[in-house]
Parts: sequence; C-alpha cells; structure tokens
Amino acid sequence: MDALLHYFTQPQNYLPLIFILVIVAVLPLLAGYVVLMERKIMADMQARLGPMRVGPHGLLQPLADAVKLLIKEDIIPEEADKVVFLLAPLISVTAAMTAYAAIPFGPGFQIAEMNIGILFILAVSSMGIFGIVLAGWASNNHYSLLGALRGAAQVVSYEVAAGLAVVTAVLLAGTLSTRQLVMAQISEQTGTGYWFIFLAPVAFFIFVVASVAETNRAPFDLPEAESELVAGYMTEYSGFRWSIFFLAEYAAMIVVASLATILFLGGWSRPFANTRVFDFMDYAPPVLLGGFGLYCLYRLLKQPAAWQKLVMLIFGGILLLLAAAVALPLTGLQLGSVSVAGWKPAIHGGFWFVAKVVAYLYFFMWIRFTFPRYRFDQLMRLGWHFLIPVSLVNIFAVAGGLIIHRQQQVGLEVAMFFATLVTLAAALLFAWLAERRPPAHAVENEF
Amino acid sequence: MLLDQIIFFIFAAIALAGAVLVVTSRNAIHSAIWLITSLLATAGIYLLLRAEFLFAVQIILYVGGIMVLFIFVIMLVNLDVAIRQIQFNRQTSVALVLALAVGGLLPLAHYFLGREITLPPPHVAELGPNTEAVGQALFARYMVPFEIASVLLLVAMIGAVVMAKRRV
Amino acid sequence: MNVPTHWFVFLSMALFTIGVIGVLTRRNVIVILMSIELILNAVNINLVAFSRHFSQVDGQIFAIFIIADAAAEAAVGLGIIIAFFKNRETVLADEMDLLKW
Amino acid sequence: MADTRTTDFPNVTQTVLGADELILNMGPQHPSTHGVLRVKLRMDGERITGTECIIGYLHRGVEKIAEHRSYPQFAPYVDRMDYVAAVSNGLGYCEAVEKLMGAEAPPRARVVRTILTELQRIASHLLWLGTHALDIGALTPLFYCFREREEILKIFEKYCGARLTTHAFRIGGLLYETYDGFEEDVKRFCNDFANRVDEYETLLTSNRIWLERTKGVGIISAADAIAIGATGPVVRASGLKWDIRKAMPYAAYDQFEFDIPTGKTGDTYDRYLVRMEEMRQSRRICLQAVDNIPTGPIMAKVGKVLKPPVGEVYHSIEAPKGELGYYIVSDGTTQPYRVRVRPPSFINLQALDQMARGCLVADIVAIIGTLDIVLGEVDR
Repeated sequence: MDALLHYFTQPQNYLPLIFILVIVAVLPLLAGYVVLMERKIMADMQARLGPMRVGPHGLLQPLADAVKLLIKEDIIPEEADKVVFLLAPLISVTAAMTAYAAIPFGPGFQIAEMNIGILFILAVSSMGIFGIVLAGWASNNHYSLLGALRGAAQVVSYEVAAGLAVVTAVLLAGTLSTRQLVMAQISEQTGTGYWFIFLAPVAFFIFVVASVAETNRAPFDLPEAESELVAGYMTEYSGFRWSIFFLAEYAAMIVVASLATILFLGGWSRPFANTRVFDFMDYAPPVLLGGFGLYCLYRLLKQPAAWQKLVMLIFGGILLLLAAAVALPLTGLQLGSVSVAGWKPAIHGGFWFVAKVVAYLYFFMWIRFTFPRYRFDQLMRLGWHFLIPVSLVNIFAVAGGLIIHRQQQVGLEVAMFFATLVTLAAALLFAWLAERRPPAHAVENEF
Repeated sequence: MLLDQIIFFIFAAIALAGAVLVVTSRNAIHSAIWLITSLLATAGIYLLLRAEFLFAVQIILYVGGIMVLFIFVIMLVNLDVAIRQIQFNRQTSVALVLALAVGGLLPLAHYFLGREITLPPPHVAELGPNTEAVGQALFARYMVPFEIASVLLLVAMIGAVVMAKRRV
Repeated sequence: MNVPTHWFVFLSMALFTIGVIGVLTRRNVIVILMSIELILNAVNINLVAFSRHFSQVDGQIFAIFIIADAAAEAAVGLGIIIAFFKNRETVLADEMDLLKW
Repeated sequence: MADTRTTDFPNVTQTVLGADELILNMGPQHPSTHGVLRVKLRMDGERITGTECIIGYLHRGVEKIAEHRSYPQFAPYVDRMDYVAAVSNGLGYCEAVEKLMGAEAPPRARVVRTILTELQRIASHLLWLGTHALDIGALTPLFYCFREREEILKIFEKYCGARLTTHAFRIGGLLYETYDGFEEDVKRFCNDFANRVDEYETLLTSNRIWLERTKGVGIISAADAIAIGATGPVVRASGLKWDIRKAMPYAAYDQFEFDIPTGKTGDTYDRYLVRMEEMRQSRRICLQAVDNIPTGPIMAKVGKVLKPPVGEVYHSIEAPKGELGYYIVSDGTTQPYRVRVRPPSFINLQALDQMARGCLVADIVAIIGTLDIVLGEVDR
C-alpha cells in the first residue's frame, strides 16, 4: 500500500493520469466546438450566418446538439448483427482517442513519451478502420456495406502514402519519438532547427492529402458520401451511437492535425523561434486571445436577452483569463522563488500547438467546402498512381540529400532543396503519365 | 516485480480466449474480431518483452493490414449460406485428440523432465533502443534474407493480383 | 526479466495447439487461414521471448520475417478464396475437391 | 433502402461478388434522386450493368383533372408539374389555348411573358446547378445559386404575389400590369448576374475534380438522343442545335438576338457548360427585352367564358428542361376534352439507362443530376 502511495505521489506517475482525464473530459466538448467552428466557417464561405439561435452566435449549439443526440431513440435494425453493431462505434472512438497518448501538446503536456511514439499513433489510428468496416457489415444494409468496402480500401491505400510521408520526417529527425521529432525542428543542437515543412514540402503535401483521405473527409468522404450512399457505413446508426461515430471522426481529425503539427510544423514551437527579429511574435498569443475576449465583451452589449449576455460574458471572460495566463510569463514577475518567465515554454507551447492544429483543421474545412467529391476509382488512382510513387521518390531523394549533406559537407538546406526539385520533377512525370492513361470508363474489368 | 506477471496473465488470458473463440465462432466475421483481439493481446506481450518495434509492426501490419484484408474478403464472399452449414468436418474428434496430444507434449515434458531440461540463465545485458537494434540487424546481418522476403512479398502480390483478377 | 521465459513458451504452445485444432477441424477456408495466422503468431511469441532471454534481436528479426510471410500467405490465400468463390460459390474446404475447374 | 426481396429481376441473389449481381434499390427516399424517383441498379461490384426507373410516386393525374376543369381553371394546375419552372409551364399552356382559340396575346404581354420566362429559366438552371454540384459533392455552389434564385423569386413575388407556383399568365395575355420598378429590378438582377455566373464557373469549370467527375460520364450521342426524343440541353450538349425558341418562335423570341449553345460529346460536362451558357443567353434576352417593352394593352379580347371551337392543337415551348408540349382536344365546351402534356423531364429520363451502363454508382448520381429531372413533371 505504501508502495502504491509512493508510486502515485511522484509527478511523473500521477501527471499522465491527470492528462488522460483532461483529454477524455475535454475532447467531446472540443469536438463539439470543432463542429461549430466548421459550421460557422461553412456559413461564412456560403454567404450565410450559420447557427445563431442557441446562445449568442450559436455558442451553445454544441451543447444543444449533444443533448438532442443523447435523448434520441437508439435504433438497432432487426437484421443487424447486434453485438458487432454495438461494438463498431466503440472501436472507432477508442482508436481515435488512444492515439492522444503519444501526442505532445506542449513540452510538458504529454501522457506517455515513448521511443516509438509516431509508430504508436499510426498503429492505433489504423485500428479505426475496423469501426467503419464492422459498422458497415453489421448494419446488413447495402449502402452500409458499400460504404464499408470503400472505407476499408481507401484507408488502407492512403495509410501507405501517409506512412511514407511520415518516414521522410523521421529520416530528417532520426527518431521515432514524437517529442524528439519536435525538438529536432526547434533547435540546431538536437536536430536541424528547421520546420520539416520547409525541408520536405512534398512530403507535407502528401501527408495533407493522405490525412484528408484517412479521416474520410471531403473531397475523399466516399465511405459516407451522402449523395450516393445516403450515409455510407453510418446509414443505420442513430442517436448516441451515431454521435460516437461523429466524435470519432472529429477526434481523428484532431489526431492527424496534431500529427502534421508534430511532424512538419514544428510542434509547440513558435514560428521562427530561432530568429530574434521575430521575437515580437511572443506577444501574439495574449494580443490575439485578449482581442477576441474584448470583442466578446463588445458584442455582449448587443445581445438581446440577459442570459445571452451572461453566456457572452462567460466566453469573453474565459478568453481574457487565457490571455492573462499567456501574458503572465512575459511580465517577468517573481512568485516567491519561482520565476514566472520559466513557464513560458509550457504555456506558449500549448498556445502555438493549438493554433497550428486549428489552422490545419481550418484548411481541412476549406477544401471540404471548395471541392466536389472524387469518384472511388479516381480516388484509388490518385493514391496508387500518384501519391505513393511520388512519396517513394521523395524518400529516396531525401535520403540521398541527407547522405550528401553528411558526407560532402553540403548545407542541409541546399541538399533538401535539390531533393525537393528531384521529387517535383518525378511528380510532374507521374502526373503526365496519369494524364495519358485513358479515363476510367473506357477501361473494362478494372475492378 | 509482480506487476509484470499480472500483465502477462491478463494478456495471455485474452490471447488464449480470443484464440479459442476464433476456432469456435460460427460466423467468420466474429472469428476475425476475436483474432484481432488475440493479435492485440500478443502485441501487448511483445511490449512486455521490450520489443516495442515489433509491437508497432504487429499492430500496423498484422492488425491494420492483414486483418483488414481478411474482413474485406469475408465481406466480399457473403457467407450467409456458410453460417448455416456444419462448421466442423468429420475428422474433428481425431484431430482434437491428435492436436491435444501434440500440444500436451510440452507440459508433459516439463512435468517429468522439468528439472533436467533447464534454460540457460537469461542474459542481463540490455538491448538498447529497440528500433535501432532491429534496424541494424535487419539491414546489416540479415540483408539477404530481407531482400528475399521482399521478393517473396512481390511474388505474393503478383499472385494475388492474378488470382483475383481472373474472370472465368 | 520478471516473467520467466518458459511461461511465454507455454502460452505459445497453447496458442499453437488451438491454431492446429482450428486448421484440422474447421470447414470454412477463411477460418482455416485465420487459424494459420494463430499458429504463426504463437511461433512469433516464442521467438521474441527467446530473443529477450538471450538479449539478442535475431529472434525479433525472424518474427518480422514471419509477419511478412503471413502477409504474403494471407494475400495469396485470400486471392485463391475469392477466385474459388467466384466459381463454386462456397468457402468450405471439403467441397474444394477439384484441382482444376 | 436496399431491399432485394422485392426485386423484379429474375434469378438474382444477394451476393456482392460472384456469378450473380447486386441489386441496389436507389430511392424513392434517397438524398440525390431529386424527389421520389426510384431507380433499381443492377450492379457488378460498383459498376452498373443495368438500370430500371420506377416512377409514379408523385402521380396526381393532372391530365385527367384537366377534363373536369374549365380552361382558365386548369391553368394553376400546370404550375404544379415542373414546380421549379412554373412560369414556363403556364406560358406553354396559355399559348396552347390561345392557339386553339385563334387568339393572340398583345405585344406588351408577349414581351413581359418572355422576360418572366427567361428569368424562370435562369432560376431553374440555378436550382439544377446547385443540386447537381451538391450531388457531386460540392457544397458551396448550392448556396450561391440560391442567393441569385432568391432575387428572381422576389421579382416574381412582386409581380404576381407568388414565388414558386406563380400562375403568372392568363389565357389571352396577362392579368397584372408590371409593377413600378419592374424594369429596374430586372436590369439590376441582370447586371449583377453576369459576375455571378463567372463566380460559379471559377468554382467548378476548371476544377480538376469536377472535370474528372463529369467529363466522359453519361455520354449520349446526338443520334441516340434524337431516337429517345430527348430535348433541351440534353440534346444540345450532344451537338444538335435544336431550340424551339429559334425553330418555331413563340412569345416574343423572334424579336431578340441570342445564341444557342451546343456541346460536342454529350457528356455531363458538356451539359453543364451548355446550361451555364444558356443562363448567360437568358440574361442577354432579358436585357434586350426589358429595354423594349412596348406600351399597350396586356390582355387580348377573349371574353369572360372561354369556349374554343371544336378542334385540336399541339403547341410546344422551350422550357428550361426541354420541349414542353401541350396537346389539347376541344369538343367546343368550356372544358377540354383531353389534355396531354409532353413533359421534357419524362422523356429525357429515358436516356438514363443508356448513359449509366458501365458507370460506377457514384456516376448515376451525377447522371440523374445532369438530366435535370423534376419528378412532378415526370409523374404529373
């Protein structure tokens, strides 16, 4: 008993548990607000307002949606395979949420630092496909089955491309640990000191495309293509179970956004962290958050009802509090023996990480509202005939560039620039080859 | 420490229960789900054995690759009919006896000869970072087998494509 | 090494036996293939356990080769099953009684 | 819903892969069958090997109703056929009855009719574009299209008080004089609209995914289209320059200049381009017409009770979806003896099977969208 007590009084032992609780508790709420963000962005791009009724500017819409979904009838089709039908959404959400274990949200905020962190995230998130496949099979519905078959083929194909893009970043950093991957991008002592998006832009592009496909988002949302397959694998799901799929989808989106942030966008580091000229960007977090908070308070005056004013006040207050928290390390205060300035990496790291994730999510949404949907065979052709060959060439080019850099004393930037040129040339070649191929409808017996 | 042993028993129990259910399930999809469970428990055992890289390979390749393929095929060959048929063949009793006899050899040997056959004491030397060690071995000492394995995979790939594409 | 190596060997043996029973008794070819995966998996446990026991990675290398082999086997096996199912509409092993069709 | 137990195809089991085929029952409740069309798809994997349309879920017996209504009484019913292009329906019916009676609407009425019908064509094409893009997965054009369609509907509302089923015209001319500011409204809309069409085109026309999804999908040759009897943008996209507005001018179309856009290959992309260009041409007609509205009466002298002489008449107009024809037989009473409607959607829908064979399941959605059917008109 004493041993247990001792075990759980060590910070490195109880902190992960707290982090787990925080993530599990916050994630559904976060997913709800990502949905709200998506609806607002969609509305903005489509010349409308989006949700405005529940709370000021629809700020309470996620809560209303959650309540609605929870009290809806939970329908299980008569012909469905009950156990698998119930199991499938759980698999999806478990896979999505387990991946958070290895994601470093800041220098101190990580549940488990492991030496195969990236592999762990890839492995666990690849389990999510079983949720889709089993849901589609268990529903005993042709639309669901088609959605599941599409989902399985799509995710397995694009995982290859995503994995190969990840390999590029791993090559550059020389480690599989998520934390060290970020460290390699921050300082020259531990790595390159460049964000890998600058060293390997092609790999980043491949990762973006593959991550969109892996999370089944438009324009690759074929497993749930609503105009073709009604709702694909989710057709027979309703109420709470459906919302679990929804949660899993958004959790997976946040995972791939975090992964992109870790691998290519420098994790929790500030943009241009090594350049002193850009040090003024340290003031961006408090200014941004404070600005939004003050805007909330300004809009507060225009709210029609008292409770809406209250909601606005709460949101504005939260933002101002966050702004104060972010501003605190910049003040140089001394709290007793602790220097507040020492908290800066932790607090600002979290801010920049979240900011990058949000930017990535915004990009996801942007392309969703801009592009039509791919057809299944075109999706497969894009994956196998373009992305995977290009990423293979990219790996060879980057590896070759690294060898040249290490053995010939060529600057890393120069080596990577030529590696990128080689890859782009190969990409052009593959694109040209793909153009020359006859269109799909002319090819008989393709599948 | 005791914790490792408890974890071992948990994983072993899951792996064994999953394996039994793979063999006994009537529905092939259920078999596949149980096989996934068993494979995941095995991955946990690899982790217990400090083989992290193999843990990741097991999940990415075995569970995320091969098992998706299995489920894909099970869904393609709709097994509504197969579920209603007899699942075990006529040699079941003979096979059971034989398999259990073979499987019982090890416990018997351990019971009767346990003291005479002993493993050499375990090496205490640490392997170092697992991924690097595996990588060094794979690309240096086992280069030729590695290449042969890739040729094997290529052959399998061609074979599978030819097999699935043929229309009679 | 807190868990004795021979525990892993016993686990491996048990999994292997279950796999063999599956291969020998089931009629459904897909389940037979899955039982073969179980057998391969049992072997892998053994290899990794001894790799740990002797502090050498060779066992893990073999396990990786076996996983690659399992992938190849699954691809070809499932390809055969699909081709067979297209022709005969069955997946039962004892109805696969023709060498050529 | 996927329901194979009620299939009409013989000897089909539920297997996905194998000797037999999969039957997917698309509709009548499906997000992209544009109403209550039901299509049975015979598929090999995801490839379509045959289709069968089952219609009648929206059948209201419009043609039979006509036999028990007087001529003016029946006019509101035709608005309910192609309910997204009610003005065009009304124009066709009114002109058919006028032809039967030997009457003719005064010039002012004819020009106003032309303006409203062309606005209706734009509105109908906008609705088509929005839903078609939505079917193919582009979410945003729908809202842009509805923004402009709303302006047109506002003009309708100001003119006759209704937005959708307008009943804007009367036999013999117009009931309502144009409201104050009608010309300005139409001009303002037309001036704004030029940029808006370009805006849609920037979203779609050269978008790679849009090209891949529409080019080479649902091809029908001009000969096949003629054999089926397809009209409107469907046949024009195949390369046939056939437009009743030019071939047999009605209303005031002979007074205005406009081009008939045609395609080459007859695929979904060409139909898209043809309709986009038609919107521009409609705008052109509107702009010409709105500057040249003659003064004068808006109603011909047709009398209070309409009693056409014994006889029969066939009159067709170029509705947004194709040739909309009315065949009316009069026995000399106040009620028609028989009214037969030639709906463009119904006949264009016959091209579905030919277009869809060999396509994938995702293409059938694009093809139904590109045919621009309205089930109210198909089922009547």
